[in-house]
Amino acid sequence: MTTRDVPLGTVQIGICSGHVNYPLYIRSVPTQGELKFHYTVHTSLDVVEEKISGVGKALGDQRELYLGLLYPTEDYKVYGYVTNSKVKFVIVVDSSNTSLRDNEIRSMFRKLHNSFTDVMCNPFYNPGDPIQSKAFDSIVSAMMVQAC
Amino acid sequence: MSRQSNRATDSKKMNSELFTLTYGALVTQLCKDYENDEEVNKQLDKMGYNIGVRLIEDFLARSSVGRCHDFRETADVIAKVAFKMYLGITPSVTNWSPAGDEFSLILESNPLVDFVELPDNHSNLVYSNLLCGVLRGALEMVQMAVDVRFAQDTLRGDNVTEIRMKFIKRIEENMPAGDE
Amino acid sequence: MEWRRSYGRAPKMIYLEANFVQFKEELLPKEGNKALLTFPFLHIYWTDCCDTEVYKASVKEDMQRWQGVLRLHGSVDWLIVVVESDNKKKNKTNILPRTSIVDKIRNDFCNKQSDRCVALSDPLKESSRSQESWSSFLTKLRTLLLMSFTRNLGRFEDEMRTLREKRTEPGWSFCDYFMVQEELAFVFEMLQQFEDALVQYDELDALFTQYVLNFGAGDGANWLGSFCQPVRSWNGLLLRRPIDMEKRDLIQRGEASLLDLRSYLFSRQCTLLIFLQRPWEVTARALELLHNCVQELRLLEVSVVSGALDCWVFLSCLEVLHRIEGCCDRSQLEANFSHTVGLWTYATEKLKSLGDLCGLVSENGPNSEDLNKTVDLLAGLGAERPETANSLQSPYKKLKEALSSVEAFEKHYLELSHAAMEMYRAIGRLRSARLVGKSLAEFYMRKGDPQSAENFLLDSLKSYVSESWSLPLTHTRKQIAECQKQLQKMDEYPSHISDHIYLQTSALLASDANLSDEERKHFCQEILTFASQTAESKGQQKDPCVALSMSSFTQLHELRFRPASALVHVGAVLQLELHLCSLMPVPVRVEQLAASVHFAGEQPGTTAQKRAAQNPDGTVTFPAASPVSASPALELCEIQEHSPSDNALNTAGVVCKNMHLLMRRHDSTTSLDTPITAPSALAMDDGAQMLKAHDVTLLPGNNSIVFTAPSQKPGTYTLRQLCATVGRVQFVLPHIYPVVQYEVYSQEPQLTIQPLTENLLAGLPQQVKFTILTGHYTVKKGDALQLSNTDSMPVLHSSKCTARILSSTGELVGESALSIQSSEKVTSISLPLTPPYHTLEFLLDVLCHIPSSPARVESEHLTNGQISHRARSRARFNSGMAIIDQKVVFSQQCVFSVWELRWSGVPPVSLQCVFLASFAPADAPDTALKPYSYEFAVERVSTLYSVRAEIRPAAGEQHCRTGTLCRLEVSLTRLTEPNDTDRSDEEFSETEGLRTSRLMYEVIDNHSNWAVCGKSSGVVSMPVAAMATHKVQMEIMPLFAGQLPFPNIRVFKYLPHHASVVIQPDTDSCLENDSLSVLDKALEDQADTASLRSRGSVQSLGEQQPRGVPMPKRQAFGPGQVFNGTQGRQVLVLPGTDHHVLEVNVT
Amino acid sequence: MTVHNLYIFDRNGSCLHYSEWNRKKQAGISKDETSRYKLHYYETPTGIKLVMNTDLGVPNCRDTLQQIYSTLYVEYIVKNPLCVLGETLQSDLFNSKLDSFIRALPFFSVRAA
Repeated sequence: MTTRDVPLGTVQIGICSGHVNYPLYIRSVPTQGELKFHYTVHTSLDVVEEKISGVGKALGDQRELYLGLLYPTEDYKVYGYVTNSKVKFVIVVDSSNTSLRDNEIRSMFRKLHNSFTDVMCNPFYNPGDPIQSKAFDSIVSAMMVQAC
Repeated sequence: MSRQSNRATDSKKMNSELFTLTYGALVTQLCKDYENDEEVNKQLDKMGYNIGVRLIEDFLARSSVGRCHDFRETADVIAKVAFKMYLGITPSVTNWSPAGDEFSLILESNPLVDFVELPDNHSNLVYSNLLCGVLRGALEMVQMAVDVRFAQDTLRGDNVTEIRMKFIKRIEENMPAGDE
Repeated sequence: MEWRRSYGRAPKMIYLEANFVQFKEELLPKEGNKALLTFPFLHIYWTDCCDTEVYKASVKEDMQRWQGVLRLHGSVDWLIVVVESDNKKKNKTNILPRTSIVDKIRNDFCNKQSDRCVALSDPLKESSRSQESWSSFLTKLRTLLLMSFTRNLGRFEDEMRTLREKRTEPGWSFCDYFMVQEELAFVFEMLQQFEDALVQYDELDALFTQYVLNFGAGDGANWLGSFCQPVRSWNGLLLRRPIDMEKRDLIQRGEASLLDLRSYLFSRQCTLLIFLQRPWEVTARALELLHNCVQELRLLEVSVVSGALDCWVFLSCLEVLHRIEGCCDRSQLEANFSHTVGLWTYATEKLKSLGDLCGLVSENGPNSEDLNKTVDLLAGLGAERPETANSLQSPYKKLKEALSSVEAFEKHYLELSHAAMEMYRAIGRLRSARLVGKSLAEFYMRKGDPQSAENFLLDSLKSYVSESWSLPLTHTRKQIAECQKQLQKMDEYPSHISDHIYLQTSALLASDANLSDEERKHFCQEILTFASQTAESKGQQKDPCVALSMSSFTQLHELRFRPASALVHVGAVLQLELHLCSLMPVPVRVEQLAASVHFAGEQPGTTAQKRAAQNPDGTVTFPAASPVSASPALELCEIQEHSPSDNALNTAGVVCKNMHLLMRRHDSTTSLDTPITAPSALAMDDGAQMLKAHDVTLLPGNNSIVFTAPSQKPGTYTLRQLCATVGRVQFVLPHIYPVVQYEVYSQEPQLTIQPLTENLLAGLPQQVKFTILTGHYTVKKGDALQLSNTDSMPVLHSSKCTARILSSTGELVGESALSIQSSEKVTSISLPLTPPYHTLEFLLDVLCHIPSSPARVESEHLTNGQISHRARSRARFNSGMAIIDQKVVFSQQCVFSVWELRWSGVPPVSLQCVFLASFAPADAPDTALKPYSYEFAVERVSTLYSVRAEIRPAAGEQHCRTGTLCRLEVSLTRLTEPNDTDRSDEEFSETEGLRTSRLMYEVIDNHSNWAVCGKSSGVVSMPVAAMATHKVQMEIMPLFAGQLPFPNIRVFKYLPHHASVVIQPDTDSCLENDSLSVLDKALEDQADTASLRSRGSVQSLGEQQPRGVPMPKRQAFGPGQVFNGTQGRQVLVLPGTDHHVLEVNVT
Repeated sequence: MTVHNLYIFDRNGSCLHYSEWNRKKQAGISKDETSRYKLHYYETPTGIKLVMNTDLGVPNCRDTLQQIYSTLYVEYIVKNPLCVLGETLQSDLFNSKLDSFIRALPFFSVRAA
């Protein structure tokens, strides 16, 4: 279901590598808001790190990769997910987009994680580089389209 | 005997990811060491050859397959027995040349290339060239000189992977080294 | 009292307050009563009647009436209390009637529920009875009360649920329902069940939200209409009252706006949460609420005055914060910044946008329409609420003040943003802090205060650089450029610095792929215009040049040496080609591109490690500048200094090749933005050597520039820096890394002489090759090569002799004839003109002969002495002894002397010889001659036997086949009549009067092409007569197809253990095998004949051997004594029909 | 019944392995046996040749040889990267395995019992 006056595809996905937080992959549709979105994702890393450390203290090793809603802003909802290798996934959803509940986001992250793993398995991809894989691209865009 | 050998094949299970990754690491390392793709292809073929000459023994030991009477039989054995045994796939044998000395193996899936995406700067790399080497080496051990090459490759955007094999000649029993 | 409820809800301690009212019928609850409190729950009938008659007469029916009324109102909660007083009991002695009263009532009214009737004895009397009657009464009272309460509550909840079920029906109104459920909440609150109360509100909240969402999805409920009315007042949340009655009334009347409802709901939730001591949940919920409201208003398309929401949010944020601060102390707050900071920033943002709206941020204050807006907004705030009226820090006052004037606004805004930043810093959310800082910077820029802005920008830039977030990076940098331009205008710094900074930034931007072409061109132009304007126009004397880091201008991709070796001799041309990739969007004309070269004198040892960086094909590829330029690993290399005289090691040490580079890293940490003090850096590097190229135009993308490197002085040249000059701007690559070096060497002329054959033979003329490396020397006209002759090796004058002149790379330059004059002392060869570093080679004929000089006696004697030691040789002593006396021996020269031996008698089997020479180094002839001796033996060789063999296929076959038996026929032939000299080493035995010598033959096949079946060896006795032949036959089987070589056939002398023992040649094979087995073993562990021979020879002195088991021995023939005709022969074998098992029958 | 010796030849006919059993006296053929014996021969398509000499009592040994090839030669020689193919087999593991295999054969016995 798509809600009224939600511009199609205001889902945005960012992936940041391990401890250094380089952006490995950033994708946002539509592209006009891109800059703002970059800022948002970058800032959200703060919360991610906070949560990682926090979670680490709380639950020890049996960790939940999904960090849930990082922080709401007036027009975005920012969700986070971090792998055990400290690769951070961030999904930003237009807060007027009510079709995406926690579970949808969760499964989106899981899907992302899987295809990300495949990318890592590509022997020609050396970890740390920005992701250029076409396969990954297509998966992501498919995800975004059906998300909105 | 053959029963026992079959058990042997079944018992040997290996994680395909590990296998694929290992091969991937190998190829990429080669790419780093020799800049140009042609050289890498050559190396892969060479390695494959060395594997082939040993693998054939294992193959014969496990599958109680005897000498083939003609090239067609060879083709079938390769596709139905050998590939199944070692890669768990059975490519289809097609495109026989009228002379019957050349055919294609069509692999609908190639376990070597899971996850692999060729970067643009490796357009000439024949990623799975190892297979050619293996086939060449193995057949040479059973007195068949063949020419093996990849005609199509899904990695390069073709929709199937095709290995082309051409029979060159029958290798005579080598002269034993003369006295002194 | 404890409260147990149905549905297994946990028992809770609650506090229930009740008071007695006199029974009135109208107080009883009517039908459809919505209220849950304030109506009688339990009805009690008091009577003190103790007389049956009275009871029967009046009390009974009164009770009945009462009961009737109750039943009418469906109230089942009643109790009858019978008060007994003892004074009446006095006159009645029998206790029957009294008891009967209670009993009567019991079975009259409470037929099943006997507990509905209690007897209460006189409270005024102190007696145990009265005591416990009271207590029982009270407990009963309590339980009944509670029962009825529970019942009512249950009923209420059911009603509420049914009401909720109705919500889809048209008439349904949210507000009504709201009131109902809130009633429940109130009850819980009264019972101090705040959790449950909160749940009620949350349910309402969720319900409402759902409605709004559905509305958004298209299906709006009509009652929502009231909430869609335009927002008129936006005086934020109010959290100071337990219940905000005005708003409640609004809701009750169905006139509440969305904000009203939300605010009310939240204020209630807030109150409860604070009761529950969960303040941080309040803040979290607050933020959520605010965002949510904004969204909902959008969703419902409620018309709002622009800025009104901002006000509302701002006020609300502050209100919440105040409330929280109200209820917890400083330390708690600081510990929980992470919860509050969100609100702070939100407030800040809102205030900022308000400021923009009301034109309070622009340099020239608000204009009239801005002021109008402000007024409207303030109007919307309405009057300040009484609660906050007297507190001077109230949000209301803040907002009013902030909007009042530019200065006030600035003050408040800065206050807020700094507060937010501080908190972020405190909880380590640096990125967020920087983001706030950035918006602060934007604010400053708007205020025209670039200085304050710059720091914030640079700070955040740093983080983006370090984490390589390109887009924010670009954006921020653009802002920086902007503010630096302003700084440039106002001369804060000395202008060359500010210029420098600005240009650096714009260079970076010009090369930034994230920008559009126009922008890039613009920044590029900025640089070019600056470059073009002359120093004077800027009116500054000091260093007009501005040096920028080249990395932003061009990138050095590759450097190629020609020749690839990067090693040339002095004066030769060495070209090196730079591959530069220009990052500029437009072609840039560079007046001069210069590479500074560091020169170091000849240093053996360094040359080796230089090759490390350079590929064999003479190219050096430079790693593309990675986003995070980790400072390069220090590059150590070993330096060895050898003393020029003898090449001994003087000093060895480890040197850091790229120290200059590491050091620089230190002093300028952020090489990207801060000015590198490059102008001087370029000047240094003992600036003598420079590679220059003038007027190069760098097109966008790849360019290649060719330099010719200086090569005057021999030594190592290291490229250090690269500098492109565009007008007043210099782009400097402060250090070229990896290290690039080339070498220049010089070389002395050299002459080498080499015979063409590896040895010079005495006596015959041979050619010797002369090679001259001119080195740095140029062979001029008239230069000649002089050779001093030796009479042992004169240079023969050859008629024509041409020299070939080769260049250093080895291609033929020219040929020219040589003229050779030779006197008896010297030969002089006039050389053709040859440029330096060429080779000149020609051939000369020489003859080396051994001058005959009289044999000197003592030396001869000495030699004789030597020889006499060699016993058993029949050599004549002075047989052709030659004493050679060579004057000078060149290196690599061979001297040959030829002898001929003549035999006067029968030649010995082997003649031992010794060669003696005495020698001394040519430079010190007087020192005593050192002797040199070499022993060798001259062996006599004569063939005694020949061996032939044939392999015939099995009968009926005309070819041998694998796996089939074939017949091997071996024939041994004695060639010569043995003469007595051989007796020593050949055994003869007399059998039947003819002399035979016994031979042992053996067939083995090391290559195992053949399986030898059965007997593989045997002994034959050869008659001692020339051409005597012996044939042996055996069966062998080829294991392979093809041309198989014959198996090995060996022949040995066979020495029986005792000559006297007669052994028939044709004895059964057992004995032979028996004996042979030994030999076989010998064969297996030492296959080569040599060892066998030695073994044989040992045994040949059998006499010394202790008399143990008599053992036959075999002895190999000397080399050449047996001719084996089978060697190298092959026979064709066809592949057999493969049957795998075959039976072999050997006899 | 007994096994005399076993040869393994490679495709070029060079002998990779030779081992023998039940032979007191080493010679072309041991003396205390009758000189009649059986030669079993097995060749793989790759030209590996196994030759085993037994006495006449031993039945067809093709399977035995095939087994030696598949379970010993392939497993311990071919699959051992350190064993260079076409050279004499130095693998002690192989030798011991082979020995125990042969000794385990039903028709292997030290003396004609």
